[in-house]
Amino acid sequence: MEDRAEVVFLEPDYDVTGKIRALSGISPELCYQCRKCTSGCPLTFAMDYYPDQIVRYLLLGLEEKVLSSATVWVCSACETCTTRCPNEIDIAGLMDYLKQQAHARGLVRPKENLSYAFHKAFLDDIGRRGRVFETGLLQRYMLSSGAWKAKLSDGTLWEEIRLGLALFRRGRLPLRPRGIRDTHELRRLFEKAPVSSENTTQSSAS
Amino acid sequence: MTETKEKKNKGNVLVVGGGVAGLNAALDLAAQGYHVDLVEKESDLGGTVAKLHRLYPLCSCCKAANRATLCKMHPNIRAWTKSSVARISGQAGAFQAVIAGPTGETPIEADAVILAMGVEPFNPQAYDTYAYAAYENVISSIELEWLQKPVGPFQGVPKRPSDGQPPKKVAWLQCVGSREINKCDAPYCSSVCCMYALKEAVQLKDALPEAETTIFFMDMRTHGKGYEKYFEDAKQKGVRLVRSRIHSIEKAAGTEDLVLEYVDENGAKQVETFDLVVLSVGLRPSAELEELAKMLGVTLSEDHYVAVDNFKPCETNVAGVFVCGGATGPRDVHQSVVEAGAAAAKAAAWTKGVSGNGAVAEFRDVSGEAPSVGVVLSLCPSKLPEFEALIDPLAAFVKTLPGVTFVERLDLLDSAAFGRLSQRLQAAGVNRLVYASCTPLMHQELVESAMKEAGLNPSLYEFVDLRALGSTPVEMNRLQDLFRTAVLKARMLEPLNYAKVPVKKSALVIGGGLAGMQAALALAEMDVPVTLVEKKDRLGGHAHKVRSAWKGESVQDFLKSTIDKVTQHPKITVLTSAEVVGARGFAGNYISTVRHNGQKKEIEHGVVVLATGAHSIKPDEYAYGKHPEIYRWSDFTKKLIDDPAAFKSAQCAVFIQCVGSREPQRPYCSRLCCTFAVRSAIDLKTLNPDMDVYVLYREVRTFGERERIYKEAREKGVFFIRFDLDSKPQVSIEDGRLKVVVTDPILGRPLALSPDFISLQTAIIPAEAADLAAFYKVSLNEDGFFAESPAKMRPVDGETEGVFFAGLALAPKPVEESLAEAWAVAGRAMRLLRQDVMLVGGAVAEVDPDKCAVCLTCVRTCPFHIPFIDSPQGHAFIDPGLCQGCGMCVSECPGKAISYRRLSDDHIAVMALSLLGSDVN
Amino acid sequence: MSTFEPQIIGYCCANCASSAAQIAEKMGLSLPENVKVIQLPCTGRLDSLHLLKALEAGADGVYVAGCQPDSCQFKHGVEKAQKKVKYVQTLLPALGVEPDRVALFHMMAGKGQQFVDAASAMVEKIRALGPSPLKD
Amino acid sequence: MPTVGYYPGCSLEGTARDYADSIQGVCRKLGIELVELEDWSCCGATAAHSLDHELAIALPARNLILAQQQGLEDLTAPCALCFNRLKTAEKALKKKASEDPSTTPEGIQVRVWDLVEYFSRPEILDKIERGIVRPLQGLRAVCYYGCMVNRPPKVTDARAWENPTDMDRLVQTLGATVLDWPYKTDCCGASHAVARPDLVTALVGKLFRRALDQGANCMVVSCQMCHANLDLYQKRIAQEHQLPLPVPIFYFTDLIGLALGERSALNWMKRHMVDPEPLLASAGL
Ligand SMILES: Cc1cc2nc3c(=O)[nH]c(=O)nc-3n(C[C@H](O)[C@H](O)[C@H](O)COP(=O)(O)OP(=O)(O)OC[C@H]3O[C@@H](n4cnc5c(N)ncnc54)[C@H](O)[C@@H]3O)c2cc1C
Ligand SMILES: Cc1cc2nc3c(=O)[nH]c(=O)nc-3n(C[C@H](O)[C@H](O)[C@H](O)COP(=O)(O)OP(=O)(O)OC[C@H]3O[C@@H](n4cnc5c(N)ncnc54)[C@H](O)[C@@H]3O)c2cc1C
Ligand code: SF4
Ligand code: SF4
Ligand code: SF4
Ligand code: SF4
Ligand code: SF4
Ligand code: SF4
Ligand code: SF4
Ligand code: SF4
Repeated sequence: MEDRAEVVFLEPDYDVTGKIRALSGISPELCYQCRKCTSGCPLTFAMDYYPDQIVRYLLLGLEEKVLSSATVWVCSACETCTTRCPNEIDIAGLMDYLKQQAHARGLVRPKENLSYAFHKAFLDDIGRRGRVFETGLLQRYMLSSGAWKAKLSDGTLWEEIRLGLALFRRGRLPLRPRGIRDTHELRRLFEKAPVSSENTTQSSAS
Repeated sequence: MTETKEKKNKGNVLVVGGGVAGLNAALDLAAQGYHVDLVEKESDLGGTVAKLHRLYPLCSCCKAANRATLCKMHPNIRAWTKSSVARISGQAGAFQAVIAGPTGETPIEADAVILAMGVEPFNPQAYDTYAYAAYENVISSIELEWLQKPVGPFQGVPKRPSDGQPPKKVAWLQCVGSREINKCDAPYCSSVCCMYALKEAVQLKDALPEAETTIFFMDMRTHGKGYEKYFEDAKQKGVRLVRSRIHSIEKAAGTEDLVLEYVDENGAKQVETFDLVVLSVGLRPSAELEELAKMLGVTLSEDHYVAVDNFKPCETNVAGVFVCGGATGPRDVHQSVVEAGAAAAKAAAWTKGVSGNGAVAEFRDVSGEAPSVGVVLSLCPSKLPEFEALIDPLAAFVKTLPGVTFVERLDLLDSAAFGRLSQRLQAAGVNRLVYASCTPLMHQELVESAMKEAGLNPSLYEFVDLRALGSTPVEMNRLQDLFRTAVLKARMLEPLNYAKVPVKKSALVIGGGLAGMQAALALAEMDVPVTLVEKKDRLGGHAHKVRSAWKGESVQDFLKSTIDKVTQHPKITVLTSAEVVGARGFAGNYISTVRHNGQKKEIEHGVVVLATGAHSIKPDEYAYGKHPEIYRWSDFTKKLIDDPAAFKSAQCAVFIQCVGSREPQRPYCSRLCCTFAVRSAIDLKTLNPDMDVYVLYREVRTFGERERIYKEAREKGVFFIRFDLDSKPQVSIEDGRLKVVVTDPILGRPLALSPDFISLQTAIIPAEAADLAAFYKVSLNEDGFFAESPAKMRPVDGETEGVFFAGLALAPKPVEESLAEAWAVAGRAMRLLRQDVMLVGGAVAEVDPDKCAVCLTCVRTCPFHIPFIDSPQGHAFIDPGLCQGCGMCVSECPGKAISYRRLSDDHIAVMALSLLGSDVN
Repeated sequence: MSTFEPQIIGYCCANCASSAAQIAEKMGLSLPENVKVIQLPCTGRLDSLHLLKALEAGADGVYVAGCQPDSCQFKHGVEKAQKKVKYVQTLLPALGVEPDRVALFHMMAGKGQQFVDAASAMVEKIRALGPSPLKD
Repeated sequence: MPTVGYYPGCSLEGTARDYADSIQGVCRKLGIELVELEDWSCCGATAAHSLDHELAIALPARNLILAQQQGLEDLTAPCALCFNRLKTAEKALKKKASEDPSTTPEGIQVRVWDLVEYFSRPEILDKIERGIVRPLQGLRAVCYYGCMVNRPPKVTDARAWENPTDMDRLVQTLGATVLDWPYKTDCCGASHAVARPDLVTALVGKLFRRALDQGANCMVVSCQMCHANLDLYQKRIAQEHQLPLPVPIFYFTDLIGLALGERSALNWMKRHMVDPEPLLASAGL
């Protein structure tokens, strides 16, 4: 972790919060540091910055810093913080926003970030047929992320294969995917929302 | 029952709501001779305060109960309980209302209406997060107050609901139902809950010294007079404070204990178990306010309280309809009582034409008569039924006592009882009264007025305290002793002298700031001639350096129009560059010496208003004075007033809070600097949205509805950074540029700012006023502000009658509160000024000049500095108009030169003998 | 000895102690029968003489009930009373009287129980001491 | 016979077929006709809202519009995340309609139901109660709702979002003993199931510990992701957290089926990783 005693000469960039508001409709600047979000977050044990610190950094315009943090990917989107924030700040939404930004700006790589790899594989899978085919998804994820190597070395791969077999025996791993009929429309949806360019986040689809 | 008090041909005011605000407004009006209809929806008067254990900062709940009784019995007040205003129409001077109560509907008329419908505690039931409905040991603060009450379920020692055991570890969660916009919450701060949580914690420790108490809070908002000290004392007493807003409550496995999880100030996650959790619930307006407001056409604020213009406190948008207390927004008792006074004064000013309480009854001269004692047994319905059995034998016994002419029982079932008493006294021709009751203090005023009406000197009265007596037959012995002694004492009573002094119906106001000017105008409006003395060469005081009230209203425009009104008012004489250099006299009769234009002149007046104001300190920290762009807030504001675009081009602004306030040498909060900084930050951001504005604070105290502008400031991008006393921001100057380094507690790292200018919110200190305090026999507190009367619930009264305070001279406060106090002062003063004659004397100390050895003991002893050595006569003198009758000097005087005829040493000795069974006839 | 019922005089102030009495009344509490109260405008009115006179008149014990030192309507009345109680306590041994027969209690306005407890404590103490030696 | 729209979600075609069977079986038994939304597509799940804001709305919105077109008034969603995403889209469409009436002039009228909420409708609850042939005595259950069904209440319209009670009431009606516990809506880390199992085991371990402390002998869920997290990795969790597992994990529909005497119920449950048989046997069920 970086040296926290270092004096940051503040050049706050209020454009950052402005942009967040414009893109996601979220107003992090309302935060008054009550720390409810952090106190109630179930995943702080695995975070490098707490949710309230993420908000604080964003207010200071230090977006780069949080874009590269582990926190945004550790966040499980459980919405506890969003539900409880007295200022109605959608903190989970901010985490999403940051993930989207990291993705759009190409700041994350599947091989370094398993969560990212999984989300990416998942989205690709939807793009294929409109529905997710879990059996195929898992395989592709393992391969694209290289997770199988790690799992091989720590022995969990076998555990997972055993699990897969068990599910299969219980009729829970179908071998053929199903899809939707209207793939044309599906393509349109995915094209309207280009996945990997900077302008992902033009005014919201809502 | 209430019908017996017919409204007389006086001004009529309808007061809706019988909490402290309504009670005080009603009593103030009644004392001025107005007729009041007081409507209360509950079965008893008292409102929220009646449900509380004690009150911060100094307890005064007993006085609230006292006021309820007074209202019920006051001849000018009709109290309608279990009632509501079913319909109301008309306009100022002619409102027609229909009161719906248990006996049906009654139409009434009113010249003015005061809304005092108060507050309701937020009900956390609907608020899933705090598991209030789910867990037994999660209770609301108002429930805790009840558990703490000595008359409550556990004789004042709280027990936890689940198992009836005294709690060992108690947590308070602040801001429940306040300062939230997410779910069934309020965007405002409820203003009272920080203080009451401290109070409850201290009280809990008092009852259960072993208990641990922890308050989880965001900003500790102890912004009132003496509150910061209360906060510090609470910490000293072991109340623990944790800055963290708790998100939810969880039950520990297998017990009814409760688990709280939070991040502490070092960022570490903590899990702690408590056995009782108290939700510091916020305030909500009365549920019926909206409907009544609609009937009257009264506008409500965004937060559903009555909307009030900051320059016209206590007025609604409808002429003749006034508002006070919790109906105006979240307020504590202090502020509610100030506003009650102000609303009463405004209603009175509106409803002119009440004639003075002219005649003072002549007392019959009883000196030649043999003592003839009437004994009245006044029994309230609350006495145990067994007590009844004692009454007849007791009455028979009392009849046999020497000197007793009649014995009568008075059942206080209705408020006309005291009227009957006076007739009875007159008819029986008695010349002494013994009055026995279990609420002697509350009845005293009423008994005395009944005696006056019967032409009897009220000092010829002795009471028997029936409180806390048993009701078994054995009790008879003690009762006999008590009554024998009281009759004996009554026979010994000599009528005390009451001098009748005509009241000088004029006022002196010292200090020509907004508070002083407003007080002068209010009094002048009620036809009282006023002399306004201002030390400086112009009126206006500090307001010349105030830009706006918190919502942004321009103070300069208001100031200008106020100065115009004051200088043009025919009843007001303004003396600028003038000073009061001496004063003598007492309430109703002062003669003050004013030096004006090098000449001294004497001014006679009935009351005096001290509104000498305050100013901000010059700090010796934060590089003040070392750079032209480091301002005190007043100078910063002045510059903006003179040139609204002065700071437009600045890139970065820094506000530093609590400069010199809340420090060991000045342990109070200056109350308005937080609001000021937030307001100014918004104004700067509006002026130039690109400016970076930082507020470095210790606690953001935007109490009440001011929380809205705190939110607005954040919305606009104002950046707030908290610091502690031991980690103050560092201000330095590098190459002519300002630099501020401060550690952000959330990120745990220092940040460097380079502002174009800095505004220091420096402590507000009072104008030097020791001489005035001495002239008018009042005192200053440790911080140099005037001390209000220790007789509680009199926030603008001096401890000496006839002296009043308003504005900054009492404590730091914003314009609207200063104005409200000025009006309250006018109302309180009118109680006195509407009388033609005052009775002076009675239960006071008197010096026997022959015995006085001029030892000065009394001068040193008197808590109010009343005795002085009258040099030409060479002995101590005690002004009967000023003496409060505590009797302290009497007992201290080594030469026994001071007597106290109401309760002389002989009286005491004889009473002791008689109470112990000796026959001393 | 077993039939000894002490006679006690209580001097109570008209402010805090009186408020406490009011609450005691509301709570339905009662003072022990052998306590009789004389109300003073403020305990500052108390003179050492009053304490002595009461003992002389046959009281077995005398006590004063005043305010908390910090919430006195007359600022320091109860402190003055405290001094007088201490002073009288120093005189009593010379008269052969136990100093404990004189005492002072601080009352809190809202505490009715306290008001009654103080009286009961006094009764118990005096009962243990027995009749006043000044009495016969 | 009540008819209700049904949005199964992808998992119910795959790893959560056991849940799909159980829902269908129970509905058949209760005479509820499930009308599967035709040509439904995936809600986008965490992946979409993590990576693509627009898609995260557009995918579920497509399904709502389909439902509207197919004339469905009510649409039930068993998967908590599907439910959440559909509700999010519903809110977004509403907002959009109010801002710009030209887009979806009539707005979306379809009401989206979480399955538990749907089964808690008085008439259905009543029907269940009357049909019970085998009260589930001997089961001491904690109900686990997970995070997505109730949070955030602004989106889900949940009345009780910290301490929901619908499932508790339902299971209690079936005759089981329902134990109160504070973790009903705590996160199990569903979105991390594949990529970060380390996080999941930490979160789930906490849930198990408390459930066991409370005296539970089984847990009841209403979402296949919760089920997977609780059911699949019990061995590993038992080791890591030193817990006396296994504990059977039921879908609430499993239990309804069981109590109503639906014969196929045992077959659905056999497909869970943790075999409920020993518990049921010991309870005489
Ligand atoms: C738990 C708690 C602790 C507190 N502790 C303190 C403290 O220690 N010190 C302090 O200064 N303040 C304290 N407060 C705040 C204090 O209670 C308020 O400041 C005060 O009660 C305001 O007085 P009020 O007369 O304006 O309103 P209230 O006391 O609320 O009285 C309003 C009255 O109007 C009546 N009413 C309402 N609507 C109608 C209607 N339509 N018709 C007729 N009558 C109506 C109500 O029944 C009530 O009697 C506390 C508040 C709470 C909740
Ligand atoms: C630094 C500062 C900033 C403030 N900012 C705001 C703000 O932003 N918003 C807001 O609402 N309120 C603000 N206030 C408060 C506001 O100014 C006051 O509430 C209001 O002006 C009323 O003041 P006053 O009349 O009580 O006292 P002052 O304005 O101080 O007037 C007292 C007057 O008495 C005179 N005087 C003093 N001693 C004597 C004497 N012995 N004889 C004769 N005359 C005497 C003084 O010369 C002065 O004219 C601020 C106050 C201060 C000190
Ligand atoms: S949504 Fe993310 S940040 Fe918020 S509480 Fe859940 S895990 Fe923590
Ligand atoms: S809960 Fe909201 S206001 Fe509180 S610290 Fe978190 S983001 Fe800020
Ligand atoms: S900050 Fe305001 S709302 Fe919160 S507890 Fe304190 S006084 Fe109440
Ligand atoms: S800045 Fe002023 S109002 Fe705010 S806490 Fe400090 S002294 Fe109080
Ligand atoms: S104490 Fe007594 S003797 Fe001393 S100055 Fe006062 S009156 Fe005179
Ligand atoms: S009786 Fe009290 S108030 Fe009066 S002069 Fe004496 S000490 Fe002062
Ligand atoms: S001064 Fe103290 S002791 Fe005396 S009456 Fe007042 S409060 Fe009681
Ligand atoms: S959330 Fe999961 S189960 Fe539901 S539709 Fe999407 S991918 Fe399928």
